[in-house]
Amino acid sequence: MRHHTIPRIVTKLLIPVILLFGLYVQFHGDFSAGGGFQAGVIFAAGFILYNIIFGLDIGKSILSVNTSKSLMALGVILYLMVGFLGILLGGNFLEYNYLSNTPINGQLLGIFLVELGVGLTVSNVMVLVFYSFNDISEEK
Amino acid sequence: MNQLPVLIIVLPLLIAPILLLVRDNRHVYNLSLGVSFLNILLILILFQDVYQNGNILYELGSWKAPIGIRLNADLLSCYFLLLINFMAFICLIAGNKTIKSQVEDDNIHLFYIAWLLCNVGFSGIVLTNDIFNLFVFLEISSLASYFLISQGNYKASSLAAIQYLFIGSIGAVFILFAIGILYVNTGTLNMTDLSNKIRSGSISLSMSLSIAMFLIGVGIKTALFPLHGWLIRTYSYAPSIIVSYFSGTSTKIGIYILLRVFLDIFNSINPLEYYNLAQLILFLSLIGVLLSTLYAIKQNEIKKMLAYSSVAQLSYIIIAIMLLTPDGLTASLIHVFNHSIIKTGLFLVVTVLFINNKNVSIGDFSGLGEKYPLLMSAFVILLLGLIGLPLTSGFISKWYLISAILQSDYWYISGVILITSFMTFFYAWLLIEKIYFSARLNHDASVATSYQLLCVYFLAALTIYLGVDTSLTFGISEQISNNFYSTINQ
Amino acid sequence: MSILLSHILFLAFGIVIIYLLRKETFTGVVSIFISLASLVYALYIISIQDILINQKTDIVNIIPGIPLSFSLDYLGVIFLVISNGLWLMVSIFSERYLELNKYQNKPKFYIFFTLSMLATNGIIYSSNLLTTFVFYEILTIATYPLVTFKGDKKSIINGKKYLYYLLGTSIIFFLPAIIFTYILTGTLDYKVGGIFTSYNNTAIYILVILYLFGIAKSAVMPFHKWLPSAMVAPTPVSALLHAVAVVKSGVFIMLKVFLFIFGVDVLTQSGANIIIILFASFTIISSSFIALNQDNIKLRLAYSTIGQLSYIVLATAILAPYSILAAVLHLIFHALGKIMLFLSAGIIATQTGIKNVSEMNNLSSKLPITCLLMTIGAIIMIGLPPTIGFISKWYLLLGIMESENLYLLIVIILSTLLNASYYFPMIYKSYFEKAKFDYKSPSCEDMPLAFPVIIVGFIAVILFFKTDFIIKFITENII
Amino acid sequence: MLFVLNMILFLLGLFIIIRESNLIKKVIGLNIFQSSVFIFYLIISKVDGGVPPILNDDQLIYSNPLPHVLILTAIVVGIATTSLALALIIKVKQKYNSIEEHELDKI
Repeated sequence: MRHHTIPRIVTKLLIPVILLFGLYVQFHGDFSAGGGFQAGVIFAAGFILYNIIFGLDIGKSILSVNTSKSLMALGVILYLMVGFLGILLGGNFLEYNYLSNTPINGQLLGIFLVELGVGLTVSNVMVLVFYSFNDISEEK
Repeated sequence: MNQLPVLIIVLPLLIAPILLLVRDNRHVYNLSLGVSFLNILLILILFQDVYQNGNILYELGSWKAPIGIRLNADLLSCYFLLLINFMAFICLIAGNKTIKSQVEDDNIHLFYIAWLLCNVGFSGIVLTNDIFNLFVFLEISSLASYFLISQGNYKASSLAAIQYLFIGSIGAVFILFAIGILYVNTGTLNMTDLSNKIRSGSISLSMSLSIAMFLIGVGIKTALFPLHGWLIRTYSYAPSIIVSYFSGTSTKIGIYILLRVFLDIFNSINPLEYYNLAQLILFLSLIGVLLSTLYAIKQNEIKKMLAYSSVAQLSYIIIAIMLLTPDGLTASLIHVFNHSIIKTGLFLVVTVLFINNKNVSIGDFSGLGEKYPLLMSAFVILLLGLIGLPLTSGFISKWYLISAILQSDYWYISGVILITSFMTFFYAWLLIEKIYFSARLNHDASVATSYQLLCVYFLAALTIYLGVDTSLTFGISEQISNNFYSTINQ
Repeated sequence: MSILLSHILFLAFGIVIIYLLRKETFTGVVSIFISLASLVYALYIISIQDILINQKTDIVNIIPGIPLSFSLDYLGVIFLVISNGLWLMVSIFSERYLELNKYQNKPKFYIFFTLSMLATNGIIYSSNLLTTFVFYEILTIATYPLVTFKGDKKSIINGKKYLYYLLGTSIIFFLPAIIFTYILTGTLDYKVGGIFTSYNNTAIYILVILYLFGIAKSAVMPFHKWLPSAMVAPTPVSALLHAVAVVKSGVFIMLKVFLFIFGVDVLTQSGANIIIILFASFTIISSSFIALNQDNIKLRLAYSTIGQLSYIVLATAILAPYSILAAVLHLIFHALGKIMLFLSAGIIATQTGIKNVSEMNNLSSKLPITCLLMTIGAIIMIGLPPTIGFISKWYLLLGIMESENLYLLIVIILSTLLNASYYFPMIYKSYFEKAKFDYKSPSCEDMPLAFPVIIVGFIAVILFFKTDFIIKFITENII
Repeated sequence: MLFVLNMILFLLGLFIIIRESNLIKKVIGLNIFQSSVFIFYLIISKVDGGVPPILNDDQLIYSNPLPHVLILTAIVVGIATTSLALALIIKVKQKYNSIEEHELDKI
């Protein structure tokens, strides 16, 4: 795809928008429709698009398989850590009220962190699925 | 608030992604072993607590019950929880070497992750008080188990895994559908709430649809007679350590869901009695016992033989439940525990001895009695337990099973039970005979590590211990079944 | 710790010792010492029996409410002496026997032999049915390696048959019978007069049939086939286990079940003893007919054993005081007689290689002492005076008279005739028929081998003149 | 009516899983089967005249959000199942060079 000018240009233009939209969905999840799940997929879509157009080599140099796996794991760990934080601060598992000075702030912070974890994991899972299917086709 | 119930689920769940970061095979193993051990400790404390003070409820994120997800650790949960995690721990100790040799190096950390997730799923099913959550945990464990099964070094492993995936997913979707119908009818997903809201009296059409779907879903999970095909395939082709693990846990989880749904959630309408469902299932299980015992005798491959034997033993458990008496339930719970230990032990011996052999036939046991006197005597003890000879735990199960049957309305089926339990002896004896009375073959049964041996000895010792001191199995089972039936009779 | 438990533990300890030694040479001697010590134990227990009777020792609660528990009763006292006494004799015999026949793997033999005796003693001491069942099964399993001791194909096939019969009946009939009893009565303890307080006849009938078939060690037809199959074992095994320990355990349990579980009253009032009488009579007659056609000495003896065991069962089932006396007496006397016969057969086979009755011509010139002992044994079995066999048969006849089941006289007389007709050829041939071929040496009696048999024979002869104290003991304590 | 259509979809999916021999087609059947249940949840959550459950002051009738949430989870599970199934099918294909079940059973 590297020699097709139009897709390259369009992609270059689109990717920031896609990523920005991903971030928007991510951070607005607690006010409107959206959340880590959707944001993760959108974010990953942007990255995958980049890979399709500019080649996997560059893509993997940005986000290698191992880094991606680690980030995926970190997302889950972040999620669970927030949960444990609730226990450590004297509440139940995943109880956000104690995370900040007021319960409402706590809820906001908690949901933000949890959704961040979800987003991180989902986007990396998507990327990994993309990578591994690519591996299979390369084997052939 | 007591944090134990959630920790039991979440700790392995936390370790699983950490394993992905660690990746080094030795550390991965140590971590999973450590968390398993920690889990057992936690469960023992929880068990103690529940035994003395009754149920422990735990609200996730402090959202109150019908809306939030609640965990409920009652005696039944703790009983199964202990069983499952104990089996996982034992199999982990014994499995290290076999996993190393059977699973590809790059996949080992994934294998342990899947193992932990599978265990998380099992623990979650047992602990949760939210029926949708139960479905989610069921799927977590199932997905992990499909992966685990596919890691066998047989050619047919992936095939067995995908076939199990299809049948397992069908079961799960049936359960999902049933949950949906329940939700429409009651507007709640909390189990306690559900059982309060399901009024006694006649059963509406939609409710009976839900019951039927639950039955199919649970039937697949427990390998209820006509739905048992997957069990044979998966047990034959999965990595042998996984078979040891699943034989003690996976199907028992099915039993747990059966109990939870039909005796707890539906207890006020008692669908098993209402539609004569119990009789139907009883009848099916009887056929199942007969046929699978016959098949087990015919098998030459030991994994298949033990798999058929598992189907038969599961049928005993289901028969005992379907008697719908407290004694029957007690008998079934006792047998759940005893059978898990015995079967896991038997599969462990096969695992430990034949790491490299793909198809272990009965003939491969020829003359091993001389070569491994201690290991084989443990094996024979486990086999005797399977037959149900006195002083083994199998005898206790059999005693209570027959006693329950004789006291129920179905006393006439005791003949079938007795004859099949004698037929168990046929195939068990085939093995014993080979072990002690055949010339040794020139095969390379592998040398087991001392940890593996220790596990087998421990399970064999436990078989004897539970056959002599029944306070753990009988005492708790009886209490659980009394709790169930006292709420039903109210 | 209770003395009964310590006896059992001592035997277990003995097994461990033999296992640890595992030397072909030592084990025999060790085993003799163990059996001797066991006999001393038994005698000591008997000497203090008045303290021990009906004193229960609970060991573990196998099933809540039913412990594994030991106690001693008068019936047990008798069986205890016989089994441990004869065990000593047989272990002396078997040491020599195994040596002469060049058997390998002696430690295995002695380990399982001792384990069998442990189980037998366990059966004797058990104070409830569950304990009995536990040791019953241990006995079955422990004797299996002995039956298949030769390790050839024939013994494995026969061993399998042995196991299938004994385990099968115990699982399919005996176990449910015990559970059913427990459900009906709420206890399994042996109690003089029975444990059934209220009952209905159907249940009793079912239970009687279940017990009759379930305790297949007593070899009541149709579940008798295991006994002939067990004859592939080395002779000492056949002698002690399959003429004394195992089969007598079966009969002993049967006696205990009928007397202490059902109780005489329940059985007579429900009329369930008719079933037992029918099966036992049938067994007595048909086993004698089968024995007539057996040429193999050990098989002939085996079928004779089946018949004789049913005598005891029959005598018990008649339920008259005299017949119960006869049953207990026959338990003792048959053990003595049969062990002599079996051991003689063992000597004959070892010294001359003869295994069939048809080859026994003029054997007395070669093995005079053995033939004499065999003759005594045979006469005991037939029940002619002046031997102890006559005494038990006499009381059996008295019992039948007492119970007015006169048709049973026919059974007894017919079977006595049959007994005579299959034992006399053995005696006649060995003394009076001319040999078809010459033996190389005139006499080849091996004294160490014959020694224990001689002692048994001596006791059997003495006992005929001294039966009073046994009869007194039985009438005072058991009936 | 909707329920009937839904049931038809359900049975269709089940039929495909059982009847088809091609593993990929089976996966498709499984997806249809699962989707029918997802749709069932959506049908039952529909409230007449309701709007999406995002709170604002002037709309008081809104659809039941809970089934949507549940089904979101179920969909994720479904995706996981499907992808695992596909991955396994690739492995099967590598080993047997076929994905027709009736052929696989013979091997």
